Amino acid sequence: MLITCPYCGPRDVIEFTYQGDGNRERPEPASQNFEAWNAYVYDRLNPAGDHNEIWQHSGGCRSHLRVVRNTLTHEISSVAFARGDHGPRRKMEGKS
Amino acid sequence: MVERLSPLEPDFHPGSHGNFEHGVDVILTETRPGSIVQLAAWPGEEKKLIAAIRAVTGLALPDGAGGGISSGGKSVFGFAPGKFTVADDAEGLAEAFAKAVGPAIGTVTDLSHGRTVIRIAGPKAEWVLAKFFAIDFALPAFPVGSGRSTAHHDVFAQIHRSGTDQFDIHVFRSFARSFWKALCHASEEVGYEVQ
Amino acid sequence: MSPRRIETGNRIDRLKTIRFTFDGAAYTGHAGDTLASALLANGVTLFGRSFKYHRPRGLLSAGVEEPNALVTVLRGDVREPNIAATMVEIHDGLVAISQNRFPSLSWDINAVNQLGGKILSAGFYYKTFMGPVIGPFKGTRFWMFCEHFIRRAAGLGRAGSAADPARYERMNAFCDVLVVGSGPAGLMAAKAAADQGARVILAELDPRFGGSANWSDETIDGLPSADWARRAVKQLEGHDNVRLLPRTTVWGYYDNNTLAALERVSDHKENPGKGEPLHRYWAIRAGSVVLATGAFERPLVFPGNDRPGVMLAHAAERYANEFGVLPGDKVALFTNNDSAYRSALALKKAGAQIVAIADVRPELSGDVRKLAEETEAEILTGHAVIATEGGRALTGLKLQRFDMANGGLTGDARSIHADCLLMSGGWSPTIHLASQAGARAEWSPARQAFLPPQPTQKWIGAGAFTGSFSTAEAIAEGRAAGLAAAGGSSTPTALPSVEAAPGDPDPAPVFEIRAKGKSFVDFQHDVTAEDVRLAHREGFVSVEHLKRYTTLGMATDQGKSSNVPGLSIMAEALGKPIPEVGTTRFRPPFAPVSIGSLAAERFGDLKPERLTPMHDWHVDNGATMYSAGLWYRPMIYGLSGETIEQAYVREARATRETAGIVDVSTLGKIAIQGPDAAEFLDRVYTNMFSTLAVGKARYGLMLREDGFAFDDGTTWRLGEQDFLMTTTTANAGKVMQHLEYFLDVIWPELKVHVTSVTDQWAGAAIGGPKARQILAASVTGTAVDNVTLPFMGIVRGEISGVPVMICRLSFSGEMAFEVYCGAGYGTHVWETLVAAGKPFGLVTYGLEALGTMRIEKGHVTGAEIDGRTTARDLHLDWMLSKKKPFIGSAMMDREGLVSSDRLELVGLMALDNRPLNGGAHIVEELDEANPHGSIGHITACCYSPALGKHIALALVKGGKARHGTRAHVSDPLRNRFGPVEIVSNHFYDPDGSRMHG
Amino acid sequence: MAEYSALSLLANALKGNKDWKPAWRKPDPKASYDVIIIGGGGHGLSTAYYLAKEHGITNVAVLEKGWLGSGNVGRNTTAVRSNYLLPANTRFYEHSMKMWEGLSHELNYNVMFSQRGCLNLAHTPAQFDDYARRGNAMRHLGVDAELMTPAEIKRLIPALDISSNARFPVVGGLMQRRAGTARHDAVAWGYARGADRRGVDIIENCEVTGFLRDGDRVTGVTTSRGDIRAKKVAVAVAGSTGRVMQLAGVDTMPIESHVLQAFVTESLKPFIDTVVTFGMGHFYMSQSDKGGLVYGGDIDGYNSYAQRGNLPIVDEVMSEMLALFPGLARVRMLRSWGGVCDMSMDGSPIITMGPLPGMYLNCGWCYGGFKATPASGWCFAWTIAKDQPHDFNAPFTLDRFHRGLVIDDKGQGANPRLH
Repeated sequence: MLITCPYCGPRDVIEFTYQGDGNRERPEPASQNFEAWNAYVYDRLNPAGDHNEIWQHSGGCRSHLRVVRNTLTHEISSVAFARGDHGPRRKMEGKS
Repeated sequence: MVERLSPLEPDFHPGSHGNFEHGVDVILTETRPGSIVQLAAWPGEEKKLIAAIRAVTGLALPDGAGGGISSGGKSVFGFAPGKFTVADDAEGLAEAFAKAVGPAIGTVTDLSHGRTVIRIAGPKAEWVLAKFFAIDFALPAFPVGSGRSTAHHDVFAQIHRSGTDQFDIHVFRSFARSFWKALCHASEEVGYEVQ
Repeated sequence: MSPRRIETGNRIDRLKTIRFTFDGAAYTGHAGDTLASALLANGVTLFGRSFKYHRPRGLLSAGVEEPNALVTVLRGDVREPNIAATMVEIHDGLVAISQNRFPSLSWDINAVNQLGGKILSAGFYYKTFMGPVIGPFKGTRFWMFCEHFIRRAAGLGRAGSAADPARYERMNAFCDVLVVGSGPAGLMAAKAAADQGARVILAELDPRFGGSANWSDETIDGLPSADWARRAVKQLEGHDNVRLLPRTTVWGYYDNNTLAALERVSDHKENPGKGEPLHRYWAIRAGSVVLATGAFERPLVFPGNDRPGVMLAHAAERYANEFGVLPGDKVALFTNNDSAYRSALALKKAGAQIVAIADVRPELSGDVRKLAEETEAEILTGHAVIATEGGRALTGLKLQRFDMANGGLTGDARSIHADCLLMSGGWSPTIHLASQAGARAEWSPARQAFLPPQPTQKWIGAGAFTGSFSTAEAIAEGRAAGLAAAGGSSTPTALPSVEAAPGDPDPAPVFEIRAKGKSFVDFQHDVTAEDVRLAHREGFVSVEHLKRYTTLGMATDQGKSSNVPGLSIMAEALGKPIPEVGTTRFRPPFAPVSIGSLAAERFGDLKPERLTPMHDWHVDNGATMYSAGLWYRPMIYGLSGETIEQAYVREARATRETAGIVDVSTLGKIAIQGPDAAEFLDRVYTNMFSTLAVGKARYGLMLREDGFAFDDGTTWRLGEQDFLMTTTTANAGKVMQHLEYFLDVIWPELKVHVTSVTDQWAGAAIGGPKARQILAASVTGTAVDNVTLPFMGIVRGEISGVPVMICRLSFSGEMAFEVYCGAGYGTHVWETLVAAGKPFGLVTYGLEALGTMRIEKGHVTGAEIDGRTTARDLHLDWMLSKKKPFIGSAMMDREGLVSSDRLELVGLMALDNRPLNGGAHIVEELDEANPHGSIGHITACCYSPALGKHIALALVKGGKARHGTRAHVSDPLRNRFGPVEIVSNHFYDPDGSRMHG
Repeated sequence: MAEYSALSLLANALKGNKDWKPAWRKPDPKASYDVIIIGGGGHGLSTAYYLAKEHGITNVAVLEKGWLGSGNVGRNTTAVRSNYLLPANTRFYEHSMKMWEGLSHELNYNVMFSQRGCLNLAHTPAQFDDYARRGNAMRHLGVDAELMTPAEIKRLIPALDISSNARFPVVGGLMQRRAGTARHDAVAWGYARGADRRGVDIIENCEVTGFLRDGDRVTGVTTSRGDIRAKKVAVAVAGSTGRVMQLAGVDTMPIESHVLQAFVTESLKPFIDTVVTFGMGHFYMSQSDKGGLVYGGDIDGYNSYAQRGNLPIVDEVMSEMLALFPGLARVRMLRSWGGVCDMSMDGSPIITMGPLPGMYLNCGWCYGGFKATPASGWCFAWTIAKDQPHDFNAPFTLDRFHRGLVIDDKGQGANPRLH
């Protein structure tokens, strides 16, 4: 599998570290909404199809990337720097 | 001043090795620059950092990811967004940049001791490096002067193409001897000379 | 001349004679021979024994699909088992032996298995060997008793344990077009793509490019096809944008057009060149791929179809035309299609007598009948072979009238003498790679074959691979595919003309002749047509169940020849068409791949070694090195005659009495720089760092997001916006990624850069009552007294001309300093300190003494911060700031993390004055016979020279509440039981007066 | 005479093997059942078997999307062991181990459970202590474990490189003698046959496409073969848990699906007689009765339902294999395949009621599913039948993550890639 790093170009998956479900939004640091925290830490979207996920190009420029990849075909439809991106996230629900 | 010890020392054997009867196809050396500095700009400040690089080294960085240039014992190349590695045969680069790169532009990190630079040159340099790194070394894909960040398993490397058939590989000092031995081993097939 | 060697054979160099042995007997062959062709030329018919029944087997094929003729190649002690003789190129000194036979290939005792044929039917082992439910053979014992013998009877070749001295290598390659297969289609594709200027790789599994052109004896562009192929290869060699890879099997098609190939670089050489690998593993990233992999001929299923001498028709043609070997003098042909007639004619031309041609079809086309007549054979249409005769070689066969419509056999059986029977059941395109990178294969009722699926990756097919079996089609499709793959458009020049034997590509839909006797579907695994029908009766009807229940297609040839015949028999039993039974999806590898090639350069060198700047000094000065992750660190500096314990006790004692120095360069070091560095550290660490003064260090603790302890270390504030974080050696990489993740993904607004500077600094920790004096004697440019350098203070100075940074902090519990300098000066500074310490009695100490002193102090390391413990468990709750949130703060108070029965850190003292063991458990009541009731375990232990006792750190339920109570170590694994006292983890100098000075 | 035995084999052989009956029926689905089990893999089938056998609940359907056993029960490396660190896991897997020891007789089907032992190699003294901790934890729960010296290990596995100049020399090992391997497909077939004979309907090629609901309550499923109602719907689809739970409107779970590759070499004469694992990476290997070395390593490390792996793990696994067995360089990898694993957030499974009323959930097996097959089905059947967990599976709840009651044998936290 190749991931096209926006900085380094297409690179083998061996250079990357997977950081999981990219839809999760971390609660504010001081948030006391424990359900939201729990959802953030433990609950993952795990779709069969396009998946919005975070990868780090750890064996290259070390940037974190937001990748949309199909979990059935491994086809990658988009890659962007995760930094400063306000792409699709899932607000962690929960009563405070 | 005390001389710096090379991490390759006990395994650095000048001379021809491997299958060299019909000539050596690569030459391996350690370039031992006096300074290696990492520069990193804050988002939006990259242009100012590039200007500072020009001011300090006289090197004009070309545009684009991984762009780089070398001249007169100095070299610079981008290895990550807003980040550059600068090397100089002379010492004191970190101090010079500390003055030129203010906190509003970015940061300066001295890696003069932390990285070891191994040079591989010769007609089979691409062939030997392709044994280690899953990147395209062909000239159109990796032009002279440019840099690449990559890794061979646990060994992280920044590779600077300093000539058509010449590459400078920056590796972590602690891994340098192991990588050097592997590079020598892989070069045996084509015949190599250590200089 | 060998008995079966003939004048033809364009691959053979008769001027070069090669000597080799098989099963100890000496043979000769010629350059260009495979082991199969050379032995066949020498009159050898028996090559191997089958897996289950140990039936004698000869050559079925001439290529990679060979199921029968498997051998072991020996190079000294190194064994290479299960290699198809058809793929071994002979060289002088080659030593090959047969396998899966005892005592010899011709007299194999296990051939007795053939007598149990009906009992040893498919899946019989699931129904028996279970043994009694009571008595000495109850449970799994009886099965394991039987298994012992079954395992010894099963298996093919024997692997060795001698390390392979050969070299294996990996090569990363990039190209615009990868062409797999170099028959006429592949050659045309490579040429067309190269002419467009594309970077092309052409991979061919055989030593010679050309594929079927090498043996088809057709005419292309007015040249004999083999010559045409030579010419095409020469043209390709002239392109510098083409890489030709002979002996290269493309075996895997992975995501994003990454293909894996195995090049057998020097298998065929007696002595590889210096530095030359045996195998080279190519990882190829291709823009697009042309699959021109051809097709495999299929056997027919009839009784005795496995007799040595029964061979695929095209294989015999190859042996004659390519290798100059006649597989028999009196040859018969049994076919369901036209292609085999050309093979019969080739053998006729090579000098064989074609005694009979049996075709299941009632009629032949005029063209084919003409071909048949040229062979001068008796032509028996509407006939089938119903038996073969002979032992270790074919002597004859039996024929009967056959009705294709209902499979019925009528009339009297007829015997024919023959020493070679060619069979052809049609052709299956080699769609394996396409199946790895495509949807489900599509069944063609006309071709009676699975055709390539719709691609899911960027590939284009050409030639027989697509079901276009004629050379003319292959040439046209090959060129079109090469052009398309290179992104070019069609060129108007004429295609090379082809003169070939006529024939209809569609076979008759007949795969099995049902007559009395064992009819083999999977030759190697001895799966018979009857086994397939048994699977049907027992309900194992889906293709995967069929495969798994009968082991059909699971042998080393992976069903290359047996897949379609097996499916057709199941389809008939089910009364369904073949595509409704399904096809198995092919998985990598296409053909077996040496494990050495996959490990490649890491064979014998799994991981790089990470060395500290002072590594050579340690080794030169008697250190025993310890492998810690990738690092090497001194364990002890033993004196002659010392045990490990004596050495570390001496080192630790001397450190506490005078001074000791230890290499701490392996600690992770991360530069944290930028205007928000302090804020960032406040969020990362549980305690406060923004309040830390410049020139001071602080001990910090990090949690994971889930609230468990993660890592600890000191962080030094070198400037307002400049921190140096240290991490544990083991977690350096993880902590770095943790920081980068938060900066990049969670808090991109923070202006902070993190850089690994572990390798920039050499570090030495010098501690003990005399440490300050030694330092004072070495350092210039700064004082090191208590005022200039208080506890957790940092100063800069020089040691013998080298700039150093000194932080006064202590892991040993003594007055101690960490001295950092540029790594290139590490040995110099170390030697200076060691020399300066000599008059004071300074010792160098290793990890063992370091560990001993930290246990005495009750400090935690990775043994306690094991990913399951909390700050509170480790009595580090004092570090949990209440003034600010930090990573993990929201999660650290959850029910499970604060429950009272958690394991907590304590100290243990052995009350029986005997050594304790790491990993021993703690119990309240000792029960040596039936250990139970664990309340915790020992994480680290040592003999404490400071206390004169065997002590340990432990994680124990209840923790502090048990201080002062007695318990027992219970270590049944090492039979160590005994009383201990549970105490505080701070054994030694608990108020820290020694380090504070 | 038992239906399957040496005698029956002989008797049938004399009759030309014409009288063997299908191992299980191929019924059409009924309109409703007491219990529907989604997933015709090892766990689903064993659940059905124990529902019928232990709890007398026989009006049960097992729905399988493809062919029976097409998931991980037929894709694993067949190791069976109970050498866990944490008590909840050890107790559960030891229960499973005891069931394995009688399974062939229980099912009258030879699952070829071979107690050839499982040896974890240690390469540093610290790692040896870690294994000692684990082994002692096992011993204190009545599970067999012993430490071995390098010399003993060399006697057991002569082909292993234990030389001190190996990059990671072997300093010892933890052995569980009762561990071993079993014939994976036979487990599925044996349970299927056993359940079928107790009246369970095993329905292949029946894909669940949705859940029938009455408010929150799950009342049945829609399938490619029509709607089927049930009092209780049990989900046992490890590897596809994300997909199936999404059909029930449960979008997030403490699970990621990852591909785990497995490999087999060509058949060899006996080479190793035990299961062995490498301590300085992730590698495990045993030898099948047919002679192939069966081995594997890490998951590929990213979400996937593709049942196809990628090259980096292939290379990694082979490198580690040769670090232990340098004599295998010229032996050849014959076949590789991928299975999709439910990687949970603490590396331990989930066997529980819920999360919706009328639903029961069995998932999160990570690498450990095959060896759990008997106990998983046994505990799940108990939970379904009695609407409360057995002691053995009481810790394996879905809410343990939020409550902080994680069972984290590897100590990696909520990082499924690393369990």
